[in-house]
Amino acid sequence: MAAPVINKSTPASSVQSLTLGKALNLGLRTAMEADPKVIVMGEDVGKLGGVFRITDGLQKDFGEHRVLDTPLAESGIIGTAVGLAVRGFRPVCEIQFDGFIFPGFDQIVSQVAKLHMRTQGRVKVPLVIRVPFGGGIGAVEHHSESPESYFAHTAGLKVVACSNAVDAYWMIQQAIQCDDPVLFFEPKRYYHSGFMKAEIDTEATPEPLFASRVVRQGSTATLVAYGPSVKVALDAATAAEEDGHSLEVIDLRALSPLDLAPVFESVRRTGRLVVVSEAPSEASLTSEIAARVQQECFYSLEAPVLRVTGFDTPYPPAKLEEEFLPDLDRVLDAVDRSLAW
Amino acid sequence: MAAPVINKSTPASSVQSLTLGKALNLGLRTAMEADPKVIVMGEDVGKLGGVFRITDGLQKDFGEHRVLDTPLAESGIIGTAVGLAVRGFRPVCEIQFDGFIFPGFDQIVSQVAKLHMRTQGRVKVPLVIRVPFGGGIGAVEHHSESPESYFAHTAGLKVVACSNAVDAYWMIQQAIQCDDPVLFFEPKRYYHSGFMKAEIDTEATPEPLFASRVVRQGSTATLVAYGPSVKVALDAATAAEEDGHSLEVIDLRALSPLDLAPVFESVRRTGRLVVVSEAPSEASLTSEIAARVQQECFYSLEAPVLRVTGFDTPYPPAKLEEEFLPDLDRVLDAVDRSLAW
Amino acid sequence: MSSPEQWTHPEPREGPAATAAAPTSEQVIAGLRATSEGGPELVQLLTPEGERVENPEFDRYVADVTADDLRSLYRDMVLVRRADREGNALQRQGQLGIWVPLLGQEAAQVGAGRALRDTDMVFPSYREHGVAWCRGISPKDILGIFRGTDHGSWDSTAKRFHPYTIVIGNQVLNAAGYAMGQRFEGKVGDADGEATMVFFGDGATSQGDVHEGFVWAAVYDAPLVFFCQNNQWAISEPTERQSRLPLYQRARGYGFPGVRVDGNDVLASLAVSRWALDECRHGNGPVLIEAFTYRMDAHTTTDDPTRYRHSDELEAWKLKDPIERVRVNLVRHGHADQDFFDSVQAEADELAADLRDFCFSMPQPPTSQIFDHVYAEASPVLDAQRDAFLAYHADFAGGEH
Amino acid sequence: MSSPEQWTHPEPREGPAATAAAPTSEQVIAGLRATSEGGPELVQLLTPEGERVENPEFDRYVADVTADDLRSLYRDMVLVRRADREGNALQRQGQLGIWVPLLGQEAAQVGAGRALRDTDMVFPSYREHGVAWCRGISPKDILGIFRGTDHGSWDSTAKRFHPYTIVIGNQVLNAAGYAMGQRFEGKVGDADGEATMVFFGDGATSQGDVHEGFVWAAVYDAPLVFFCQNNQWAISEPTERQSRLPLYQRARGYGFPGVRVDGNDVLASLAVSRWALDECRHGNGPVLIEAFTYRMDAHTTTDDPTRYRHSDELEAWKLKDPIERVRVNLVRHGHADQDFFDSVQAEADELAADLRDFCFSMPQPPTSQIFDHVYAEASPVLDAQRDAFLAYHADFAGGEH
Ligand SMILES: Cc1ncc(C[n+]2csc(CCOP(=O)(O)OP(=O)(O)O)c2C)c(N)n1
Ligand SMILES: Cc1ncc(C[n+]2csc(CCOP(=O)(O)OP(=O)(O)O)c2C)c(N)n1
Ligand SMILES: [Mg+2]
Ligand SMILES: [Mg+2]
Repeated sequence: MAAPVINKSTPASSVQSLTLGKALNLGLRTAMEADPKVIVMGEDVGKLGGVFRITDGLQKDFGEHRVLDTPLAESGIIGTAVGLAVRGFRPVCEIQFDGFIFPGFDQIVSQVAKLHMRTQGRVKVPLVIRVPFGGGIGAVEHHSESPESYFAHTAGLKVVACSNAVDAYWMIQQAIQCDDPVLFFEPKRYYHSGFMKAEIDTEATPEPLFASRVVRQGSTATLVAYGPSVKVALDAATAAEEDGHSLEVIDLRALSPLDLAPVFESVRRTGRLVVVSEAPSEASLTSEIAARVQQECFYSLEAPVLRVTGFDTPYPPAKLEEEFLPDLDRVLDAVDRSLAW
Repeated sequence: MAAPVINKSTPASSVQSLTLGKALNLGLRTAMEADPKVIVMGEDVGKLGGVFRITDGLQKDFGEHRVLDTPLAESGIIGTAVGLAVRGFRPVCEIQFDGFIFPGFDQIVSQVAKLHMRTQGRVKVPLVIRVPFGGGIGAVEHHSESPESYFAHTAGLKVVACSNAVDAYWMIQQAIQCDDPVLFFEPKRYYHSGFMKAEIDTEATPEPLFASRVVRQGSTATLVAYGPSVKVALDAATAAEEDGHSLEVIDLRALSPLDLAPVFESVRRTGRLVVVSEAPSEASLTSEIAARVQQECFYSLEAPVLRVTGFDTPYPPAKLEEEFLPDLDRVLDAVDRSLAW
Repeated sequence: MSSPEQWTHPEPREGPAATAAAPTSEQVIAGLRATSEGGPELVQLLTPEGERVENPEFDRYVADVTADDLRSLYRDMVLVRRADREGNALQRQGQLGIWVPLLGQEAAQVGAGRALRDTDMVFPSYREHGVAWCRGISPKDILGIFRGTDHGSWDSTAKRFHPYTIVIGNQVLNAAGYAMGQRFEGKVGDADGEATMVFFGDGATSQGDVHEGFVWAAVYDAPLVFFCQNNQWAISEPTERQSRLPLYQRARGYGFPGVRVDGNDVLASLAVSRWALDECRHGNGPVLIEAFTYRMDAHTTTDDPTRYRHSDELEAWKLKDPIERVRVNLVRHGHADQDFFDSVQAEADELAADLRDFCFSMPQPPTSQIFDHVYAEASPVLDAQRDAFLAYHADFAGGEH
Repeated sequence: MSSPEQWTHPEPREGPAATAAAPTSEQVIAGLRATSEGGPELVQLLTPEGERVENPEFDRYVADVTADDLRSLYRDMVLVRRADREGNALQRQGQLGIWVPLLGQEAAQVGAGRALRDTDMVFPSYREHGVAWCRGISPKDILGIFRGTDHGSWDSTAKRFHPYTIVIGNQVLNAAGYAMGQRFEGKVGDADGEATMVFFGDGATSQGDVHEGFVWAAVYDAPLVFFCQNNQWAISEPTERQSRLPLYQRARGYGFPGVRVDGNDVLASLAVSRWALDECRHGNGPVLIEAFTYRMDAHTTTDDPTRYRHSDELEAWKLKDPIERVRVNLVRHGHADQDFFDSVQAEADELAADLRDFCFSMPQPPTSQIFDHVYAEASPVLDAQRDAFLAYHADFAGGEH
């Protein structure tokens, strides 16, 4: 862990410069210290600290009954987490990679999402399912997927995605505190990126969990993104500045329920919207955003809502992922098309 | 089975009046007779003929090796069907109810959808997964769901839904002949409805499988629906006629790939579109349709694309399903709102 | 739960009604043997003729059972059956959308249910009306599931009886997690320990979730009793379609004990359940119990068993009726007279009448219930959806369209 | 396959490198015993010291193995290991995104692979480079997976070697289905029958799909050999986190045989695999084989085993090296001289050099490959997506933006 950075406005100890991965680790640690009912479970989360080291050191400090190296089966992880939640625990499940959440899909859709309603609110399911998601890491099949839309389509779940270290630190704690089940998507490719390192003031007051945020103001057109695509959108906005285009960038953060009020507000000003996501577009969150914006901003739109997404194909072999993934140029191309409409 | 109806233009024996359920049964039988590699598998599909009797009599006539009463596990059904397909069979899997497809979700997403691409086209996966779907049958939990959007969002799968007996008869055969895996959604509530009985000419030439169809022409506004919602849309169109509104109704039939050309064409004429589906709306097929139409018909739309769908809640207890499900009145209300925009 | 033609309002059939394929007589005999003989390892304390047989291993778990207790077990079974039959009748009369009968499984369920302590937790599947009864849950609280007004109205935390689970196998993992929690909280280790019991059917044993439940419980030494009611059928499929071996032997591969008990013998079910729970309390869990029983009725009210099983089988099992053998035993030992039986019957009829009245008076749930409790913490998107719909609905109900 | 910090291009660490937690000496001893002793039921034909031991049950399955054959088995193992090491090296040099080493598992895989006939079918997981080799698949055809150009380029139908499956357990059900098909086609029943073999790891045994594969294969009498390579570790988790019992005993609960073989003994692996396949050919399948072996290297090139296991364990297993014991045996019996060993080594080096050259010359796949073969029958929606993107791409490559 990096030495804490001294910051004038807050006591020295409350500010630390952390990567996204370390911020998650500290967030988990803080949540576990605050509430003995918080437990972490998943494959290799114990001694190894998870294949991404997000749970590094937690088993050593909290013991094997609070950090569980589980048998290798995702339905088992989620299904037992439901039972632990019913018992009063607040389990935080790690799914090793996005593509491995599917063996647990049934438990998520049939139990996690429905138990609160089934019991008319008598049973809460305060569990968090952490999913490292997205591409760009040069991996083999099933390790680079963006399955968030499946969960956004599932009533009874809440879904969030963090895009930076400060959010990662706060959002994981808020997700754990939330009395609803939360699918928590983490942009794995930025876990250990130095440029994502940020000053985190652990004594600050975080924004609400289920709120989107304008991360760059602009007036020519609006970009909406979440998770790893936020950086792409911000880079695009920086590049567009040279062409004299002022792009507003909104980080959704909450994927379900979507917090689109800031998007509507923005589109009413700019008249143009480009939505960016790595996931295939068909029947997805980006479709939902387009559908809602065209309805809410019908008279403000000067061009249709455009989408820059992964293609409707399985995630390709790693050597092709640069072309598969939305990048700055594809985003700018879409902005150009929007402006020329 | 009903006595064949004599029809002048075709030989007596080629036309039969069948319910949707019997049409599926005959379609399956015909496919099995035509190709010895076609096998039917699922829970209770043998002696019982399936809980809906769609496979009635098939085991008796084709034997236990072509109509398999499988162990009770959906991942097992789909996963072994994949192996059988690799071996050269064309399995037709029955999932007993929509809500029980999720234990098989992983095999569908990770194997069924990806094997053809993984092998660069060397291995085909010509399997059909039949799913009785939708509500309106007064059932308990998990028996009335509309999970089609999950599959439309999954690249590598094809997805269709039939809405009437004639289509049911042809589409099931075409799905079986298709060299891609097909999720085949059947509007279970109409299986045995007398008013869905139709004359089926078994010697006719069917339309292509992946094509939507204008099932009623109109000029005031366009309705798009699929599966059980087609009847709702048609009823709404009939009712609207009294108010002097001429509604065009399009039955999507193909849910992935979507065949939206007729929809675009229609919307360019009517300027208004209402999409109807029982599924929750968030990140769904109806979102996709709205997203694509607002893009393709940007200058033709006189009102935003509106959606009439199930709510973003778990399917409610049966006594509330009438209110949950899109009905004629909600569709007409949406048409009114569209017209008044 | 299957939903059959009835649900979909079929037109009257033009052709003749489907007739069950006629099995050969060898098939009948083979079938009868397969479904009716429990094998040498079957734990039985009360024969179908009501005779108490000794069992050196399990006798001690029912050594304290008095005549009073036996009468009480009898009473539970009679009441549970009566409520079940009433549920069936209410469905036939259109008051319920469907009913899932427990007929024939009273002893398995009451034996298990009565072995449980208040501090234990239960995860049922969807047929455990008898266990529910033993947890102090009124049949009224179950009715909403089948009438379509709710998904069960008991307080699952207070009663320590989880909601019914319909997706086959899911609850086994949920129960394993709960039992792990009991252990993590240090509630296991002596005779006062807590335990969890999870119910599932023979068909369920094929599901991956049940296997994973076995793996988890074994690896975490969870105080979990797997209670498998092998009622010989998973809808239309006999147990042979799920397994080569008797199901209690499945436990062998995981390293915990598996026992087959006569599921039509309430005393044996009680004894074996007490033993299994005791093992779990002491930290020696998990344990698998296979209760060898028979589904006397259809899978659900929408099922038609004549299509797939022969009536001889049913007749054979009638001779093993779970209630009858206790009645005979009570009579033989003079532990109950006609008055007792009459009074239980009267009580049962009263229960049924009460249930019936209750059913008829169940209100239509309010429309807003569609949106209630989807989330513990409000979702603005859903709230907006609700408000818009309720406004439309009120409007619509108010004026004409 | 784990994706570790390397994949995510971590910054150099500021702090000290992570050090493995130091286990107590009791832990070391217990760990060694657990991972290194196969138990009394272990089938072994060649001791770690290269001595041939008798086994009345399995000897006959290798009675025909000549010195020539043994040299050939040796050669396969050496070549397979050399290719594996080259894969590892290529990853270290940045030529591959990741490599999944088989080091230590050569005997298990070559023994199984050589027992197979051309007409048999194989479903691998992702570590079966040795089995692939025996199926006549060049290591070159595997390289694309790890370089990220494709998902394997062999013809899985012609070679009867299914694509690598990464989602743990999936392939077990796929294999069960395939084997059912062999049976349905009447290809089972005598010594000429067909069979299928499916590979998976110790960790995989916890997955629901593996259980369901056991259920299906048992119920349909599928000619399927479940070949579980217990290499003691599922990434960082020892087998104790998956099961209380040795894994071969899992078969007990399903009613088919399970055998534990010394996975570092190529002769035993060959014998037991032949026996199992023979059972399947004759219609007595399925059969479970647990090959007791050890993952000598990291889980993948991105894994760091020092974080979770002690080097003593590795040292103990080095003494059981699968190749060394065959070499000793050949030398002891005068079946091979230094020339032979030198020539195999030379061949191995040539194989590696060739693989290396091939790797360096692998072309960047064309962009259009993203869209190819998603469907067997064209999808107009995807075609439009492809055309638009390729046009944009060409445009972009052509001019400036
Ligand atoms: C995952 C899933 N698949 C299918 C069904 C439909 N279904 C309901 S009950 C049942 C048979 C269950 O048999 P068994 O486990 O023996 O329990 P029983 O009903 O006999 O008590 C089936 C197939 C379901 N509820 N869940
Ligand atoms: C469903 C699923 N979950 C998680 C993973 C990540 N993962 C890859 S290999 C592995 C461990 C596998 O262990 P084992 O089955 O013993 O096989 P081995 O790697 O030791 O050969 C894990 C957890 C995966 N590939 N698939
Ligand atoms: Mg049953
Ligand atoms: Mg392993």
